[in-house]
Amino acid sequence: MNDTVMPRALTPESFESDQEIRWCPGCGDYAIVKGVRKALAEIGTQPDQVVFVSGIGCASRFPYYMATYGFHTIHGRAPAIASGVKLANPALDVWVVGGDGDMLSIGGNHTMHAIRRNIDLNILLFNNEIYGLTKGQYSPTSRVGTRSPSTPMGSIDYPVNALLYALGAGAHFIARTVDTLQKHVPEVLKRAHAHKGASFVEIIQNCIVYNDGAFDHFTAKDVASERQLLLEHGKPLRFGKKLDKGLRFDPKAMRLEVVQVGEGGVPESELVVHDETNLSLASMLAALEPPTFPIALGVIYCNPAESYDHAFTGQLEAARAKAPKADINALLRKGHTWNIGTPR
Amino acid sequence: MNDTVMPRALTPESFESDQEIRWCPGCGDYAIVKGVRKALAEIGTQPDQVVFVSGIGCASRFPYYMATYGFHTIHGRAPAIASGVKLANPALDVWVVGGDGDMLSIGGNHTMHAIRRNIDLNILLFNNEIYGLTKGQYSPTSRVGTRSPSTPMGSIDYPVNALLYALGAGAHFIARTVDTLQKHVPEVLKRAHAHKGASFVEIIQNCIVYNDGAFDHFTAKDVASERQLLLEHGKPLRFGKKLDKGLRFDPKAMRLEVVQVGEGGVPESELVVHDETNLSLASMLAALEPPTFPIALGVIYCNPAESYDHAFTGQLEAARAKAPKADINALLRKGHTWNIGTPR
Amino acid sequence: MSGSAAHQIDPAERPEIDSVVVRFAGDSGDGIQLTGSRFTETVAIAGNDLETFPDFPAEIRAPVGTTYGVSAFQINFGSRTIMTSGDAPDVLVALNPAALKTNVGDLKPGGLVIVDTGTFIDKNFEKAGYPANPLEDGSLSRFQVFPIDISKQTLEAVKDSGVSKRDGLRAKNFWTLGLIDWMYDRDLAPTIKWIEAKFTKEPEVGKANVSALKAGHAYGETAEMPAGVRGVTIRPAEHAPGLYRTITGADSLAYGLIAGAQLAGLDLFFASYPITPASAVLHTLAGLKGYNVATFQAEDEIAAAAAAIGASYAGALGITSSSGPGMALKTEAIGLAIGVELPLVVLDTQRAGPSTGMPTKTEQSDLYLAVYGRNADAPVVVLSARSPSDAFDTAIEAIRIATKFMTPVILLSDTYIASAAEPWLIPDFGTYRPFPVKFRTEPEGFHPFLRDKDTLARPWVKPGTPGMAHRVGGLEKNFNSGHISYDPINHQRMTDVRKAKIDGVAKDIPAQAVDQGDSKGKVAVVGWGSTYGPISRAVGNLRREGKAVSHIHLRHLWPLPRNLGELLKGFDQVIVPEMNTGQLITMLRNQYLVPAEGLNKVMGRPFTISEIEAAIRSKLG
Amino acid sequence: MSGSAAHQIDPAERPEIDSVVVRFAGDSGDGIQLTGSRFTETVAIAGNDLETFPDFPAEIRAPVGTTYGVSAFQINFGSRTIMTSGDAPDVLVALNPAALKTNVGDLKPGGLVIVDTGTFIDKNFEKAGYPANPLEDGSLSRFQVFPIDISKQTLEAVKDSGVSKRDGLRAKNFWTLGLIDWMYDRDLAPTIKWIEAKFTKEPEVGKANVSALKAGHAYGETAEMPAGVRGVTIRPAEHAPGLYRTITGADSLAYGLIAGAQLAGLDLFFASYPITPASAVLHTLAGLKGYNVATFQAEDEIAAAAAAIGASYAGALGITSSSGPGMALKTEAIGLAIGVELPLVVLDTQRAGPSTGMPTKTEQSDLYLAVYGRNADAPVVVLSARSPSDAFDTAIEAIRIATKFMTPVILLSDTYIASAAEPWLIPDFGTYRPFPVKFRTEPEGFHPFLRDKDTLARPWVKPGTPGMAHRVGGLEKNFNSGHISYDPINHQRMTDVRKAKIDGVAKDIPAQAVDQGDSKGKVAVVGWGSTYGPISRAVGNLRREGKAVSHIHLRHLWPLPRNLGELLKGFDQVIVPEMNTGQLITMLRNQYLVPAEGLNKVMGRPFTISEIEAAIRSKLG
Ligand SMILES: Cc1ncc(C[n+]2csc(CCOP(=O)(O)OP(=O)(O)O)c2C)c(N)n1
Ligand SMILES: Cc1ncc(C[n+]2csc(CCOP(=O)(O)OP(=O)(O)O)c2C)c(N)n1
Ligand code: SF4
Ligand code: SF4
Ligand SMILES: [Mg+2]
Ligand SMILES: [Mg+2]
Repeated sequence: MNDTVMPRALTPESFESDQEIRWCPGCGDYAIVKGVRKALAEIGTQPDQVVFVSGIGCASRFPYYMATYGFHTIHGRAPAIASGVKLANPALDVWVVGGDGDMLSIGGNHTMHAIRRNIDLNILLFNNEIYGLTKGQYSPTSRVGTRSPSTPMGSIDYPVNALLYALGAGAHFIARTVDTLQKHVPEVLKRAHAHKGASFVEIIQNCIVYNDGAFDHFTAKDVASERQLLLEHGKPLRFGKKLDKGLRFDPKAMRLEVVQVGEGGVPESELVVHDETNLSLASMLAALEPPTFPIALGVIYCNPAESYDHAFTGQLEAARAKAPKADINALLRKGHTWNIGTPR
Repeated sequence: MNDTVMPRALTPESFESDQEIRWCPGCGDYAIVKGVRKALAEIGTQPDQVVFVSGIGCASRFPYYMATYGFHTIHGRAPAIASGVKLANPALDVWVVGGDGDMLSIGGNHTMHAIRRNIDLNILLFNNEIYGLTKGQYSPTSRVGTRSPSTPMGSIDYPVNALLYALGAGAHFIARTVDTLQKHVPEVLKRAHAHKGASFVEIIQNCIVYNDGAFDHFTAKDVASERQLLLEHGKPLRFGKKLDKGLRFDPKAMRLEVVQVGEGGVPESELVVHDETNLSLASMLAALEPPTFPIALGVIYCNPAESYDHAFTGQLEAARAKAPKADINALLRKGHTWNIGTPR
Repeated sequence: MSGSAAHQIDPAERPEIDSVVVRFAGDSGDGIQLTGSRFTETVAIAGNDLETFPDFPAEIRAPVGTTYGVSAFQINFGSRTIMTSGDAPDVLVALNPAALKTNVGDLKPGGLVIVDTGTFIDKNFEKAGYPANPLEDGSLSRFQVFPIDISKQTLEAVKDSGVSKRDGLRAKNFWTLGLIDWMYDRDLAPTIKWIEAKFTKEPEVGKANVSALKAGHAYGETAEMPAGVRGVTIRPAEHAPGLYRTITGADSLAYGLIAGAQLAGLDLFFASYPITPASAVLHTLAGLKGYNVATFQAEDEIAAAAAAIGASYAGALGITSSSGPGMALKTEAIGLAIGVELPLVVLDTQRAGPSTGMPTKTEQSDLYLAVYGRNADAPVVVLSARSPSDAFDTAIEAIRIATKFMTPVILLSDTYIASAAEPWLIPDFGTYRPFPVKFRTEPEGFHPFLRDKDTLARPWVKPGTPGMAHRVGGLEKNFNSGHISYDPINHQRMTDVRKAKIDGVAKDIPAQAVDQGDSKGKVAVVGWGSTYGPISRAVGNLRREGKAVSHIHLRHLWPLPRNLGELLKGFDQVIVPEMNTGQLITMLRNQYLVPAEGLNKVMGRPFTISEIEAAIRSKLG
Repeated sequence: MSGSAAHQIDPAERPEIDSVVVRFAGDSGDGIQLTGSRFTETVAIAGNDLETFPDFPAEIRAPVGTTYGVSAFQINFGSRTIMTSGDAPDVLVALNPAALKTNVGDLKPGGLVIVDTGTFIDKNFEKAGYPANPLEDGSLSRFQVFPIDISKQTLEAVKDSGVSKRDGLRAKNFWTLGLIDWMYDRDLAPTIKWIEAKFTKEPEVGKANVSALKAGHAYGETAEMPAGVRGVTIRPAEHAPGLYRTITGADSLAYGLIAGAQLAGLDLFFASYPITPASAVLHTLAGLKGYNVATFQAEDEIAAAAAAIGASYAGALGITSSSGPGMALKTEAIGLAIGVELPLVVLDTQRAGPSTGMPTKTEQSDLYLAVYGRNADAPVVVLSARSPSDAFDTAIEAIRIATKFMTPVILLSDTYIASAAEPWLIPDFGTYRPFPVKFRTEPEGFHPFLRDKDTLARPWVKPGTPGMAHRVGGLEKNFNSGHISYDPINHQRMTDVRKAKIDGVAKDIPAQAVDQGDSKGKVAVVGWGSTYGPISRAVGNLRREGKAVSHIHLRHLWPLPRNLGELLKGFDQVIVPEMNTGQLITMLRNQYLVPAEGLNKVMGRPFTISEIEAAIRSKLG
């Protein structure tokens, strides 16, 4: 589809555009853009082969800051537009970026269907639990009781858990990371990219202006290791500064529980071992919430299946193989025709 | 909000409107309308206090056939319109009806948010896995490979599981039943009605014209009892003509498995006992698919929490209590004012 | 429309008539549409000109025997040029009482009604809402009634073919077709061939259908016909020589889009969400993936428009298609395509509204939405097709303009055009001039919003092209660099250039021609879209009487052709017939300050020729 | 606008001037909007007439010192009636180089620039894109420049209040305010009172702010001012006596909606999705739940419109509110409200487009969308507010019409009106005539679509009312029973009656008055919406010169006032200034065939008085 390009050695800077960044000083988005550039450099696709599609919101300004192709579209529709981009030009490496309002409020349906179809898009949700760009109204991920310009008495709707929503939509890949985890972000993104099909990544992002500190209870330095469960496939679910805590499954209650591991606690063998391909486990991990539980970070679910774009291209190729000339004259003359004066 | 009404003894006929039904002869919708009327008669709310809101589709013709208030709206928006109805007039008993296209394709987002907010609506999804009214295109619940006018080579997108989607959206009540189960339908609907908050019910419905027999593999008389798991809270998960099969949880694989129960099999005590309030179990049950597993019918999850409309009304009342007169003159004079000539 | 003579002539031989309008009507389960399309083919092969119009019930499959379950198919055919599917039928075939009830009102006075008396029983009278047997209460006295027990005749005919009684009875549409074939002296062979091909897997059913067909025909030849019922001859029309087929508007649009994409050298990406009556184009294209067509059934109309825009961004030709309510939903996305200046074709098969309205009925009331219906100053190009065959060329024109000017183009069709069929002299695609798109690949001096001097189009770059990576978006853009700009002067400049670009399309389209009549005169009748047929025939009739009437029919609705204002000033009166409450008319009035007058019909069905004729006549005084 | 004299007079005493335009500009973190609103209050209390306009940066909080992070606030105040926030500032306060750079171009020649030299350092020049110090390179020679190290002066002033240096520096907006207060002889007391109330919890900060304020004032009184910089006097304006407040358009709309709902006897249900600049109304109403207001932040604009329609169906007054892209999305839902004939108010705070456009900038380009932007024939009522205070009455009028005629009403506001503030003679609500809604409760003879003979409105029934259960929907309805109908004649009748109902609103609204001037003459300037201020002053200026110019300003945009056509015919020329490429003008041309001419500005900012004055002058020849 595209011309071949001279391979060049890629660095994060290779992905830096000439546009000045216009986020608020201290916004978590700065860290994310860094992480994405790093991931892309390590993935090694030339910037010319990459497209970033976004909706509207602070997060959605993202494409301007990448030296790739970029399309800043309309609020909530990025997954649908990106679907068109990928299906029309499957060789491209297509990334979708949006905020919690963009992808879960107005755009929730397109997010669901892109995931359900399993189109090979890397979907990055920057979740700051607030509407940044429109100055601080509560969002569908805001916690109950959030006071905002539109909810001065506190919000009353239950927040949606982005990852559970994605699983409910039939996701084959979900992961979670945090803006400030500068090593973790690129690792998770590389996994998302490697997954063929829709990869849905929630990136916890601090909005310093309208929701500062919303995630401090699990991101603050002093609590982070006690409240973050870093997942690794095939490894037991351990966390804590000294890795002295773990998650065990209580089959009676059908629930995960936090246990002390090692000395004075249970042996590691009693812990649940992370299995990225297990849907039930994925649901339970995605649902964990601090402070009772640690928050699950990393690849929670990865269970590949044929991607939509692959099947789509397959059908097109099969059909084209049958009509290799795409002959319009033949098309128009298919079915019953007659010659005036000489019926056949 | 409403005048009091003379109580009258209700029968299913009390809910029959004067409109002639215009579904195809043999359509599963006929059985559903009967079941709904029966349920309403047993619930005992006067028809004048009930509103049916629907979108567009065969299923959405439903309100015309009920002697209640009814609003046949636009495609996909019924949950949003019904939210307005309920919040503006919380005394009403509000039901939402739509097809799989209406509520999961174009309307997926509104379905999600009505569920997430937990507005006290009884949402009935008639799932025939096809677009009936527009003559047979595949829908988001159609199975992979569905040949339809828009997918002559077979559909390639993975279907969404309506109940898993609802759970992902944060549902507090999900249930499933089948058009032809004339006793089961009203029982499930009564439970849905009793639940304060959004109740989401999937009703499997046969479209005799465009998708006839789509559910035969678990609804046909000869296989039904082997392929249907009728749930009861607190009861072990047994099924089969002789109730000789059951579901056990394999904690190693973290999955449910089908086992033989009783003679030659495992004791009943090894089976999972249905707990409507357990989210992990609900996810697993909602996901079960024949023929490997039986389909789960009945109330899968019921875990009440304050409803949105309740909290909404609460805030309004609290605010009104503070400004009991709603005095416009006072409102306009709030804040800084000055008299011309006599600055105060 | 002189066909009312069909059954009023000397029974000795097959007299000749010019044209005739036949309507088949029956229960949705009676196979009426099939009968209609089979008869159409027979008529077409015999060389008549024709136009057909199927009228589906709104319900998928209403209870048997009810009025709202009635399906009908009308054909107007003849030896002269046929412009419409006919004002009023000369012949009505009613396969049950409900079909009679809902259709007989349209029949010409003195027209022929053929009824299947086998269905004229109490139960069906009740369902149809007849208090008594209408064949016996004198209510049909204005018509010529021909009662036949078609059900019984059919069962008799098929009794040896080994099918069940139920399946046998289903062949009654073919029995009816056989009778009508006899009346108009049509060859049975093509139908027999078709039946045999269709029922290879159920040969008994095929056999039963053939037997019924032959029996109907034989019945005409042998049975005693009531006075006035008899065979007639309709000679072939004077068609230009060449190869013909019948075509519906939906297929014509689909083929035109494919052809246009090929002329542009692009892959076609068609994204749509099902909606009546637009879905037909999706269905046709979905079956033609071999022609570099990708089809995508989106989750809703917004996503369909969005995916098409994404595809255009990616270097394919994005097309999206819908009807009324779905068009309304695409409004915001079309604004994005205008803002980022990408080609996009938006197909609107108009239906009767407002809101859900009458989804299966025709109207041309989305013109305002197409021309004016977006937030802010957001001009686009709007075209309309006038007939099924015209849709082919209009689709090509839409793609030409969209790609040349980097703009969305809205193409208006309607229920009538989409489902009507007419014979079509198949064009030689080799005679169409290609207009290949040149993607920009040269990084030197590239700015995404630097424009072509003539067309004011910006360059189109396919993502993946080395050295050309850039960003576009819906925020206002700097005139040159395309970077986000809030500069006041720049916004004025960009607003002006977006307008100038679309206005400039007028230089690239043909000057408006007069379809019939002089370019000056007493009355100009200005139409657009599917009113073409009835206006054309009405004006033709009046001109034959020597009236100074001209017919101007617009394909380009925005921008309007550059000479249109001058042209209209040459007439004393301008009449604008529209199937809406007056939309084009306000555009003509505001653009040219001409005191145009409207002729409006909003009944979900096309104008009749006589309605238009009468209106013009009254203006002529 | 004679205020340019403010700094060019004999320094001996405070000379008097008519009016002055002051613009405060600085970094978004500098508290400019706060300074502006404090100064506004001081000015208002002193009895001047005024109009203000805040100009926020598009970015939430851009990096300090950048041009796109500049926030500005302009106030025009005086002893005469103030119609706009001022064509060009007489005085510019620039708290950093970026603020100077982006604002100095608007300043009047000879205008005064006060700069905080404490920020005029290399780092900031670079950020602002200045190659060198603009205070030294002669580039400001056209202006009167007054450099003060405000930063240093402020730090000096607050040093005893016990705040950190950082917090102390933040008080520099109050220092500046103190200086300006001195210039215009304003009382510091109200500001001190406000500061003390605001900072009860941080008394040191409050103290620092007060100290800075006083220091700024003292600086004016004691320091040696450069030639031409001095205090002036602006007498109170001749206001009608009564109680005043300042009001922004957003608040005025919110209050008007509450008032209108109360006059209708309804609860108000306001459903919206956040969008700039519409959100302000949502925010105000969300804080007023005590006034029988429910607010609902929906998941998107479609859901917001849908929920409002549901609320109206349920017997409340449904209102939905948005701007450009969101309005586009509501298109289909508004069609439903038209189809089922329910009251609904749709508030559109217009912003600059197309697509996302320039969200924080003003424009009046959604008129087409409001009047024409729906599928099929779907007429609605369209109103517009001309100024912040006018929005109150317009909102009430919208509710009156919506409930009386059972129809959606679209109310157009814009960014300018929403955020501008002006003094408002607070009306006595007791003088407003209630228009209570009568819900139908009588089952006898009830049909949901049987209409009132006069208004053609259908009855409104609150679900829950005994004996009245019925069904409504978006499919076409029988004229009487409201049951689904596909009957052709019925569709015509329903289409006609929907149109007649909206056309009939014209009988219920006042005849169009001439705002200024005679009802016949050479030139009529016809405006709508926020162009009111500049048109009014421009026409006033010309009339004082004796020119035969009149100003006609429309509140009712659809249907148009019944006498408007006649009125316009009384003028030789009609000029239509609009902040779009020409929308109302095409409506006037098509309705009345008047050769109206447009005056169009699409820069995201209001017309200046002089632009309009010049345009009219050129027409007068
Ligand atoms: C159709 C439409 N509706 C609303 C808006 C206004 N809007 C812009 S961004 C936004 C939400 C921003 O929140 P989020 O998506 O969470 O992104 P963030 O700014 O927090 O990164 C909204 C409501 C819009 N631009 N378009
Ligand atoms: C905005 C809009 N888009 C599309 C349609 C056309 N449409 C009507 S019903 C329907 C889907 C019907 O399927 P489903 O919701 O599953 O209901 P069913 O008919 O199967 O009961 C569609 C696409 C419409 N009426 N409005
Ligand atoms: S408002 Fe919040 S999310 Fe937006 S740029 Fe500022 S800090 Fe970041
Ligand atoms: S098309 Fe299918 S779903 Fe619709 S009425 Fe007929 S049988 Fe029922
Ligand atoms: Mg956010
Ligand atoms: Mg369905």
